[in-house]
Amino acid sequence: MLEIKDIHKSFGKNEILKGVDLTIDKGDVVVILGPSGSGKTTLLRCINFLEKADSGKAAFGELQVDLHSASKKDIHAIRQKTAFVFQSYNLFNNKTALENVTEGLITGRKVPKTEANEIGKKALDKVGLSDKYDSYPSQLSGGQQQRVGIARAVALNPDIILFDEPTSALDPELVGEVLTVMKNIANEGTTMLVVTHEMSFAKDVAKRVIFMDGGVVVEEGTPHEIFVSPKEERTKKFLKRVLPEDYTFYI
Amino acid sequence: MLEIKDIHKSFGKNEILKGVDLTIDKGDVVVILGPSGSGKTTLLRCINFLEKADSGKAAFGELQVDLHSASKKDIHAIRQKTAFVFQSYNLFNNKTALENVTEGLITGRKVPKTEANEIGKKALDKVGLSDKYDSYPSQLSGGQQQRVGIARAVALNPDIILFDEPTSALDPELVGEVLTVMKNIANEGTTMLVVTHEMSFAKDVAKRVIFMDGGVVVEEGTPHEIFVSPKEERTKKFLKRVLPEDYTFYI
Amino acid sequence: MSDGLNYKFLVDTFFVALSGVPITLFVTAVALLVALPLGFLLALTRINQIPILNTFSQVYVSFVRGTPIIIQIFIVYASVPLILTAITEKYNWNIKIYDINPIWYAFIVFSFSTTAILIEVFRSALSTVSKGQLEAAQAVGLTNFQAYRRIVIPQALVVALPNICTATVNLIKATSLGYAMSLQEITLKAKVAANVGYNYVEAYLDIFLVYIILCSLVEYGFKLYEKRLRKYQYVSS
Amino acid sequence: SSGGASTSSEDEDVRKVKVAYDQASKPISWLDDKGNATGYDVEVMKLVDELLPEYEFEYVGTTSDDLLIGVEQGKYQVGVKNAFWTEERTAKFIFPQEFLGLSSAGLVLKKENEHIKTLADFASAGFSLAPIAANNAQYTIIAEYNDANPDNPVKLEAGDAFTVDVVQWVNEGRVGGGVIIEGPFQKQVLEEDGPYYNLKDEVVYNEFAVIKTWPLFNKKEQEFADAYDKAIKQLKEDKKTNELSTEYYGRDLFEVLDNVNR
Amino acid sequence: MSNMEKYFDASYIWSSFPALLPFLKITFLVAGLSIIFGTFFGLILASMKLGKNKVARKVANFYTTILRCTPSIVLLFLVYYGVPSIADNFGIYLHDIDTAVFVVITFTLQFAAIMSEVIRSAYESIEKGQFEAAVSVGLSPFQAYRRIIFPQALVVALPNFGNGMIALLQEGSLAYTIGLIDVVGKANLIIAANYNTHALEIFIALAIIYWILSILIEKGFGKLEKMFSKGKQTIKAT
Ligand SMILES: Nc1ncnc2c1ncn2[C@@H]1O[C@H](COP(=O)(O)OP(=O)(O)OP(=O)(O)O)[C@@H](O)[C@H]1O
Ligand SMILES: Nc1ncnc2c1ncn2[C@@H]1O[C@H](COP(=O)(O)OP(=O)(O)OP(=O)(O)O)[C@@H](O)[C@H]1O
Ligand SMILES: [Mg+2]
Ligand SMILES: [Mg+2]
Repeated sequence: MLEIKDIHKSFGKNEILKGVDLTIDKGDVVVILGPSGSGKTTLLRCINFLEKADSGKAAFGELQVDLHSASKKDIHAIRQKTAFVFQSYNLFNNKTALENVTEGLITGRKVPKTEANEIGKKALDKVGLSDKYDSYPSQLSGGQQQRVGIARAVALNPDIILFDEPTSALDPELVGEVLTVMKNIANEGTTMLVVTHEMSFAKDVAKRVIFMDGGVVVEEGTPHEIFVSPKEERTKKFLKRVLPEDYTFYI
Repeated sequence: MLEIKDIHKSFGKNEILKGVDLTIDKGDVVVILGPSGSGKTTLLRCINFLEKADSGKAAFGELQVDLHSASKKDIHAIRQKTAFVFQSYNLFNNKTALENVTEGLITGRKVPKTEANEIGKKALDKVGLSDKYDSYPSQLSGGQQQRVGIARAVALNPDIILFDEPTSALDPELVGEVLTVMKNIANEGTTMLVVTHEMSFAKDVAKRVIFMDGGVVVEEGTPHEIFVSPKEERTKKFLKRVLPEDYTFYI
Repeated sequence: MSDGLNYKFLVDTFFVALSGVPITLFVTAVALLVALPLGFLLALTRINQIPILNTFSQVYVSFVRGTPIIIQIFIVYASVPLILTAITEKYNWNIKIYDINPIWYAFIVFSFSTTAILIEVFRSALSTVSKGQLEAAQAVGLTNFQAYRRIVIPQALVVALPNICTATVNLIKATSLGYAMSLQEITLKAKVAANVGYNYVEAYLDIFLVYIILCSLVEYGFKLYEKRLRKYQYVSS
Repeated sequence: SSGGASTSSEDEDVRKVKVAYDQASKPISWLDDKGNATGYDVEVMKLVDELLPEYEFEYVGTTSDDLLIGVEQGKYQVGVKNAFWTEERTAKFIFPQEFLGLSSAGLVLKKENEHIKTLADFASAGFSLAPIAANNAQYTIIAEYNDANPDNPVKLEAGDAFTVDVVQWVNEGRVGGGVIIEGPFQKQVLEEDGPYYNLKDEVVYNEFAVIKTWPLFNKKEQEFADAYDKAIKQLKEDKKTNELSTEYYGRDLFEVLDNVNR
Repeated sequence: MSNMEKYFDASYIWSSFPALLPFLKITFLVAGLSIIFGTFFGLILASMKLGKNKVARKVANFYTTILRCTPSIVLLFLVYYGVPSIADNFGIYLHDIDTAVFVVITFTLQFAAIMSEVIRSAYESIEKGQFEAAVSVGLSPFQAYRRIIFPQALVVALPNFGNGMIALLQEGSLAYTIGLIDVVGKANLIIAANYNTHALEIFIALAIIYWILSILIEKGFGKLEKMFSKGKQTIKAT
């Protein structure tokens, strides 16, 4: 479904991605873990061309592109196949929830307005916001905003949705609602690549967990492999810091 | 040590505190839990006169004051006996870490500068920032800033330190370092009143846990009483939302 | 004056001053029509650091901000005809430069200075729209142009509006210097009227009143418009 | 201060008066490089001062707007700025009996328009006129002409003296013609070191009137005005004014005094 | 280009500098005094705006609105002619006062309006938490203002203060209209001495002088801001 080969990316002299490979099959949920600064966000942004990689290849099903020199057309095509959920939601402040969801359909894909509205409402219903169609982002709580962000991604019916720490800007109390929504859409068979610190989500939902550090993939495996019996020292050290002390008891 | 009686506080027509009582003995750590908007912050701010309560009494050891009509002198005296650690750190942006810690001593209490510097350095050492004396807040990570905030409180050698969600503005990875520092000073016998969502802290450190909702104390008890066998429906509902699903297993 | 104010003159001249308002507004409107799009485009060149245009805008802004508008007026009024004749002579165009109504000089001067102000206004307004907005728009498949038109500009406009209002008010005030170009606006009209009976104090009081009324109305209009644009920022809770 | 004799200034009888002059109106009156007041109007007033031991003149340079308002308000006791007599001004100022000097007002025109001699010719030709500062008496004169000839008016526009360079504008063709005082025209165009000497064959000066100019006295200064009258009469008899006219305007305008009707 | 050559002679630009520059003294004097008085008056206005007294707040806001709506040249004339004639009514004789005084009054009034907004917004830009933290460590409110709020507000205010100063300097160029011989007034005299010819070159010289001045002010304030903004520099992205 999505295959990434040997992404490199530097900012100035800082090499952030030092050759990352990644494969996701249709319907899979892959979670990326890693300490701050390890390049997780950068990886996601390169896949969606929000950042231009220095080198690397991507294959989306049939479509093969070079991540450095892709044409505008290819970039557009890939963006049609992917959707992005941002850490800080990035809802369009000047649009209502429904308009946020339909904007990409109407303006980007030229879907007729009535049809787009139907799709948009369905997507908002799915994330439990049937009563918030006409609310502006400033009128929504963080959790609601992020759910609109997810609906916006879902409505585009993309081949894959990229999530960048979708819950880390939320109050602890609001995290749950967003994770629930994410679990639901994962269960529907949506392909997802998720950067998150929510271990319970990784444990319950992920098919595979990838641990990144210093711009490379350090370790990769099922949640059980990574959380219970990590092989690499770096992985162990990271998990020790992030998990509750007695986490292993209950996994 | 500290006894609060029947605090009332309204903002406009909104009654936020509807008669809260509170007792803390010397050396105790008391944790306040409660949903957003329940008045936890307001309670702390009233105790420190950052907000003027509508009515209520406080007794700090010998010192008895009316929370509504305390004189400037009493307010000053109570502020000398208390210290406050803010959710958003509120470090003085124009002062170095050390100056932040010594400002209250030198300007507020007229402690000679060299002595104040010694106290300040000791406090910063205690929170693990021996190498950051001369850094400005903008040069510190969130966790480091909050540790300076704690050092600033500790250096004043107050009878009680009030913490208002000291970790909730931090990245998940940085929470640990601040909690560790808080545990250490708790173990030294400092009296602490802590508003927090960190259940593990409450569980490990608190002598008593108070659950507030809608401006009143709903339930109060040891961590075990509150977390494992809460009596009130509201408490149960709140804990269910906040704790990991399988939390009870490992407590 | 020692013999007190001439109230009849004060009242009469108020209407004379008022009759200069259309010219003032006309010049203001033309200057804004030129400066809004131009200022926006040049602001984009600043933000996106487009090599030559960026430097040009920078120097341009610095000059306009750095020199009094009255001196800009003097310079334009004295030099534009010279330059134009030089050009028309060179190419043997048969254009009568000097039939130009002074209002054209006013258009040039005020468009010129307002553009510079608006470059800075738009630059700071655009920088308040977080990059995430643009990225989110791209991520849902909008082109750059669509993203600007539908997402970035509407938000930047709200932020820019109070500053555009200030710029407009300053522009209206600056047209009072149009007398130096024989522009028949509020100040000059009242001054000519004052000349007959030497009632300068009364005339300036009238000018003062007219400007206050005019500017207050303009500010009020902007406030209303801003309120409408801002509707998405109101938190209902 | 008054000339040589009266250095013993503490004298109780000596009254200090402020004489305002237009500081930017060479050669009529101006503030020179060294910071001294000079020009025809000022030099005449200096001679008046010498003849009036009971007054001591202090010269204050200013703009012509301010001069008019200042004299009216009493900030200055008298003002000189090549002022013409107009009806309106009599309501605000005292005009003395004796005028101060003469001023030749004319039209600057392109050589090819030399045949235009009067305001009527100018109006008929449909030419545009360089803007004149609203408080300048030249403006009043044209306005009066227009009132008298409503069917053939000159296109009159108010402007700012600071920005209008009449000779250049006429030569460029920016306007069809402009009103100018002969003195400045002389200095700009006809004298060899004049800035527009190179235009001497391209523009002409056609006088349409010689007009008396007056000092404007504050309404409360009748006594001072009378004293001035005595002194200036003396100066005119001594032909001092003729000399100064020649010196500053390049021409003794008093020769045509008989034809002056204003 | 025959016209250009006839009328434009760059040597006038260069030769006018030595004559113009000494008059910057006057320009600076007038601007400097206006800045000092205006800042002081602006401080009072700002404290009225920030204070609890509703009437004071209304008055200060009204003042700012009126001044914002008045062209400088109109204000200048109103002050120059209006103040003495009002004083006359009270039997006070103000006509002997130097023109420069009226110029200073005018621009003081105007600068105060600008400064009141600069000060108010600088003050409001400092989060409440800074004050709260200061009193919570035992500083008195006055100490909190002096040691914590003021130094931070100053940094915020500096660039706007600089912009206000540049604006003031430029508005000051209108003082020539009431006969003040500052650098613009002197330009006026030079032009008059040339019988109103070659004005363009003199204007260009003036523009250059003002341009350089404003660049210097901007640079100077940039330096000041750096100097005062210790602790404000942000770390390079983590
Ligand atoms: N636009 C940029 N310019 C320069 N450096 C950048 C840029 N974006 C990211 N970086 C740097 O790249 C490194 C990796 O950043 P990235 O955001 O990918 O990390 P991350 O793994 O997502 O971390 P976090 O968990 O904190 O979000 C960081 O050191 C960051 O400073
Ligand atoms: N200065 C104020 N003016 C008006 N209302 C206020 C003010 N401060 C707090 N409130 C209101 O008081 C209520 C309680 O606020 P408070 O901050 O004490 O809650 P909290 O329990 O600390 O919540 P959180 O967990 O979100 O911090 C909220 O509804 C809030 O809107
Ligand atoms: Mg990231
Ligand atoms: Mg709170």
